[in-house]
Order: sequence, then C-alpha cells, then structure tokens
Amino acid sequence: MSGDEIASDAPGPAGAKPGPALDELACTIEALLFLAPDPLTPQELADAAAVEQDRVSDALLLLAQRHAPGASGIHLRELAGGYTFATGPESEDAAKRLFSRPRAATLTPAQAETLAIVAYLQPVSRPEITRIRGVSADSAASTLLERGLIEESGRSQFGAVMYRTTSQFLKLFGLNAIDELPDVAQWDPTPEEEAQLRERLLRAGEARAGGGPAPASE
Amino acid sequence: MSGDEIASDAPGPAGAKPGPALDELACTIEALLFLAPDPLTPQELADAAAVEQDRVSDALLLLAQRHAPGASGIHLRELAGGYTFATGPESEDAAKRLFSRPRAATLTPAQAETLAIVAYLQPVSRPEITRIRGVSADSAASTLLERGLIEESGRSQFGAVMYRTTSQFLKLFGLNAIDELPDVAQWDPTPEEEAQLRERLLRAGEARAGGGPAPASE
Amino acid sequence: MTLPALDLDLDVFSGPFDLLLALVLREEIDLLELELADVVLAYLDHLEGRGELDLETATEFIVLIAALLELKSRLMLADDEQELLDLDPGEAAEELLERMLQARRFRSASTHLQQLFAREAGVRFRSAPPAAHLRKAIPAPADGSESPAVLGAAIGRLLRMPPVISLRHISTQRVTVAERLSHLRTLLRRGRFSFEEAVHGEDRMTVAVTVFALLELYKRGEAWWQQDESFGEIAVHAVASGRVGASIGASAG
Repeated sequence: MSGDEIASDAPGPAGAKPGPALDELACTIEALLFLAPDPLTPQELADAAAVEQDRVSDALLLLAQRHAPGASGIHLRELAGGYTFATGPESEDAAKRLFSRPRAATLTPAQAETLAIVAYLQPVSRPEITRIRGVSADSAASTLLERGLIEESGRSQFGAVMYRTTSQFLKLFGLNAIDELPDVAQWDPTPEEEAQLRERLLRAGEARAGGGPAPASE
Repeated sequence: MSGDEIASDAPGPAGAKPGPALDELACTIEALLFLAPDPLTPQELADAAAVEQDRVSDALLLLAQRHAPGASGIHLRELAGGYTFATGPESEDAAKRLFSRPRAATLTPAQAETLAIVAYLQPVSRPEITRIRGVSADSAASTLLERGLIEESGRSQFGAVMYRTTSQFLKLFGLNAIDELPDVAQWDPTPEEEAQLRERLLRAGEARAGGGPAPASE
Repeated sequence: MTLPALDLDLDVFSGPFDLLLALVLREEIDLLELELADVVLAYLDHLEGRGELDLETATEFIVLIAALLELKSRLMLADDEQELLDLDPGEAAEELLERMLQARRFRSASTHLQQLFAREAGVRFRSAPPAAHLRKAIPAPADGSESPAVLGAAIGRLLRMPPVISLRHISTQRVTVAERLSHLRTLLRRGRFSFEEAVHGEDRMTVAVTVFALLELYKRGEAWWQQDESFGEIAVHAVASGRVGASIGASAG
C-alpha cells in the first residue's frame, strides 16, 4: 500500500459528507477530547464544560458524525469507559512514514496467554499464572508490565504480587470495559469431547498404577 | 461492539457552518497533525502522505476551513514554519476545569510499597527495594522521583543510587519529621522477631522471591 | 546416533540434549521454563529425518523425558503433591483433566485477544502532553492528604513470611549427577558391573540420573557398555587406560 493509491483516485470534496456543523458545546468537548491523554467519561466532560450530562450526550452525537471514518482522519471512539480520539488504519501508512516506527510490537503466544489469564482472573498472582500455563510466566509478565498492559494490584494473602489489566489494555484492544470479553467457558470442549478425554486419562492412569512403564504423555 | 465509532442522525445546530467535506488526503493530513506533538512542515506532510507538496497545500486549505474558530474546537495553526493543531481561548476555562479535577488513586500499590520501604529504611538502594518487593520497583521509583516524594542521596558502597524521602513527602503525609512515622509493630505479623527491620524485610523478600523450589504456596 | 547428540532449538535453550539435561539437573535451567513437549517434538522430527527407529536411543529418550516430566510435575504440584500421590487413578484423571481444560480455556482466550489486537491494527492515539499553561492547572494533592498508616501497613505486608513449603518429599527424591557418578566409579573399580546392580531398588528419577551419569562417564572415556539384546542386561566396563576407542565405537552407538 502506498501513497500512489491516495494520489490516483482522490475523490473531490464534492462526494464526501462534511458532517454536521458543531455548536459551541460540541466545539468545547472536541477541544477537551483533543487535550486529554486518556478517555473521558460523559460525567467528566459535563463537569469540565459546566453543563448537564444529557447536553454532553447530544454534543457527542454530533461529534460522532463529524469524526466518523470517511468524514475525518480523527475518529471518535468509545474505549476504556470513556470517549477519546484516535486515528484509523487508513492513515497508518502515512503515520508509519512520518514517525518511522510501527505502531506497536505484536504479542508473543506466551504474552497473549499470560494476558488472557490476567484479563479473566484478575487480580491474579504470578505463581497462579505459572500453575495454569504449566510454564513460568516471568518474562512474559515483565514485558506486559513494561508495555503498560498489566499493573500490580496489591498482594495475595501469601505475599505474592497480584496483577490486573490496565485501561491502556482496554484502549489498545478496542474494548470499553473488561466485561466485553466473551465468557471464557465458550471455549470449553463439548460434554462428549470431555468424556472422551476423561476416559483416555483414566486408561493412562490405570496403566500407570498397574506398574507399567510411565507413558510419556504430556 | 462499543469500540466502534458511534453514529447518529442528530441534525446539526441551525446557525453554525459545517465547513467543507474532507477528501482522503485531507483526512490523512488531519490524522498526522493530530498525532504529531510538534508542528509539521508541508514538506514533511507531503513525504509522509507520499504526494506532491501542492496537493498538501490544497488539503491544508480545506483543513483551515474545517478547523477554523467557530467551526471546530481544534484549530489549525501555522507555527514556526509548520502546521499544528491547538485549542483556542474559548475552551480554556473548560480545559482548566478538566485538568484541575482531583485525581483518584493518589498512590498505586507498587508506589505505596516502594515509598514505605524508602521511608522506613532510608537511605536505601534500588536493588534493595527490588529484593524486598520480590519484583522490580523501577517504574514506581521513577514516578515517586517525578512527584518529588523521594530523591537521590548518594551511592552505596557498590555504586547503586540510594534514595531518601523529601520534605514534600513529609508535607503530603502530614508529618513534621521522619521519626513521626507510625510504629510498624501494630502491623507486624511476627512482632516477637528481634532482628532489624531491614534484615527482616530482606529475608521475607528473598523467601517470596523463590526460597522454595516452586511456585507453590498460592 | 547417540541421544546426547540430539540438537535442540528451544525458547530457553539451544544446544545438544545432554547439555540440556546437565543444565536442568544442575538447576541452571528452570525446568518450569522448559516446554517438554517441544523437546519431544524435536526428537520426533529428528527420528523422521533419520527414517529409522533406533530402539535403544528411543528407550533412553523415553526414560529421560519421563523423568523430566515427573520432576516437573513435582515442581508444579509442590505442596499438594502428597495428597495427589494418594489419589486413585480416577481422581488423578479428574484433577489432570481439570488442569488441561483450564490451560486450554486460556489458550483459546489468548487467540481471541490476538484477534482483538489485530483488529485494532493501525489505530493510534495522540501522546502529546497538554500545553504548559494548562498543565499548571493540575493541582498538587493537599498537605496531609495521605495517611502514614498506609506506609506502616505496607511494611507489615512486606514483613510477612510466605508459608513454608514442605520439601520433605522432593528432598528425599533429589539425587545429583555427582552422587551417581561417584557411585558408578565405586562400582567400576571392579572392572565391570551390570546397570541393574547400579540402580537396584531405586526410583525412576535416580535411574534416569544414573543413565545420565553413565553417559558422562562414557564422554570422559572412563567407561563403555554393552547390551546384547534389546531390554537385556547392560554390562558396564571400565576403560583400561590405553584402549579408549575401538570397542566403544562398536558398542555405544
């Protein structure tokens, strides 16, 4: 993908929609969203603009149209429990050239697994993560901490540091709240699959108890 | 999913001008100006968008109308030979109210722990703090330094930077002198232990960090 | 091929199998960091590459990997291990099944997270700080707004010792290569002994470590061994000085 594409078929402004005009309050809210480093809730916006919250909702509707993909390069997003501006994939190539770095590193499987455990079980301790994964999660957890996707949240009764996900995590994963993640039980096997698995394990256990050589199955 | 852009058919306010529609290039330039912390020259914009500079000038004209005072809360400014977005005086009161709202969660758990270690053991080195906590205290210590609650106080015999609390710290906690810190005895799980506080903290930290062979105990 | 020559390229280790074993047994590599399944896969790849199955090395491999698995599961189960050992096969299967399902659940969840992350590719946020005159509006917290009790309580939590883990079972199991080496060398003074003698009545972990010690002796040119038929007796011979080589090449392959 390159700028050529942009150059070759630039549609005249004639075709695009300008979106609605903004009233004074919408302009103020637009300014606040531009200035704030983190998403702002309607309540925070109402307090700052010194108006009622339902007037903020109206202004946000106007801004949503003005800042829709196609109408603007700056999009209004509802993320991490509030509203924020972000740019979209259509300007990513230009942004990459300007800042000469990709947006963010990808996640390794170990990091994604550790993040999933923290996201669903938070607060959860490092030893617990290790127990679930079967392999140590230390380096993955350190990287997630560095990247601001998880953070400490106190200690367990045994003194181990506990972790939770951050609002940065919600922002980067396009979520408004942690409960938007689907129920983890949806990935469980069907009862038939589970029964089969149980039976196989049972047979292996009996073979072992019967004194045969240990089957090397993990 | 609520991460998506929000849209509605709310009609714009009667009097205001919506400004022109933006073409694809203008959207891209708008995105770049939004992301960049400093002004961008037309040449930088042209290079990033991979187009000729005169096309950038056209796009900037569109953006100047769209982002004119009265039409938007985000204004296009020409500064130091480049272009940048900024908010105007009409949203300054709201912005000041936004930033002056009291911030929640003054100290994170990691910061409180790090600050407590420095307060009770000062001077204390960063590696010592890490040994006691069992996990790195780097980002917590940096934040405490930034907030002026701790400061450097020379180096240990091994060359590690040592920290102590500041007068700012005393003020925040309403103390006249550091010896007014509460006696730890009331929170001490094993008050019968005779050893020095520092030694006991280091021992407990090392035990947590894996005195055992395993991630057991959770 | 000899098993020690099996070359591995894993997340936490890259090099020959015997070095990996040595590092694990000396606790220089954390067994919990090691994906044993990857070791097995590497071995299967290796077998496939050779196109034939060498029963002897395959047996050796299974014994060693089983020992590693057992050691690893002990590490992972640690404090409730005693109870688990008392479980009947049915209960053990249930316990194992529960763990497998849990691991699988979160592996699937991680795939979902990866998809969410990919869907957001190309989304960027503004990171510029607000203008200086606006930042000045950020108020410092009021004097005395934090309670010193927060600090005392934090120290109290840090003073708590973690519960003591029972090492009783593991320490009785712990056996080092050095110990087994010295045991084998004692036996070698007779010139020859059978492997069965060396490990008679020992648990599987000790047997595995003894195999490793034997490999070590072979590597150092102190011993060679001979097995006339699969699963038959393994005779271990001391290498008389001056005749390192010939017979080893013939019998230890």
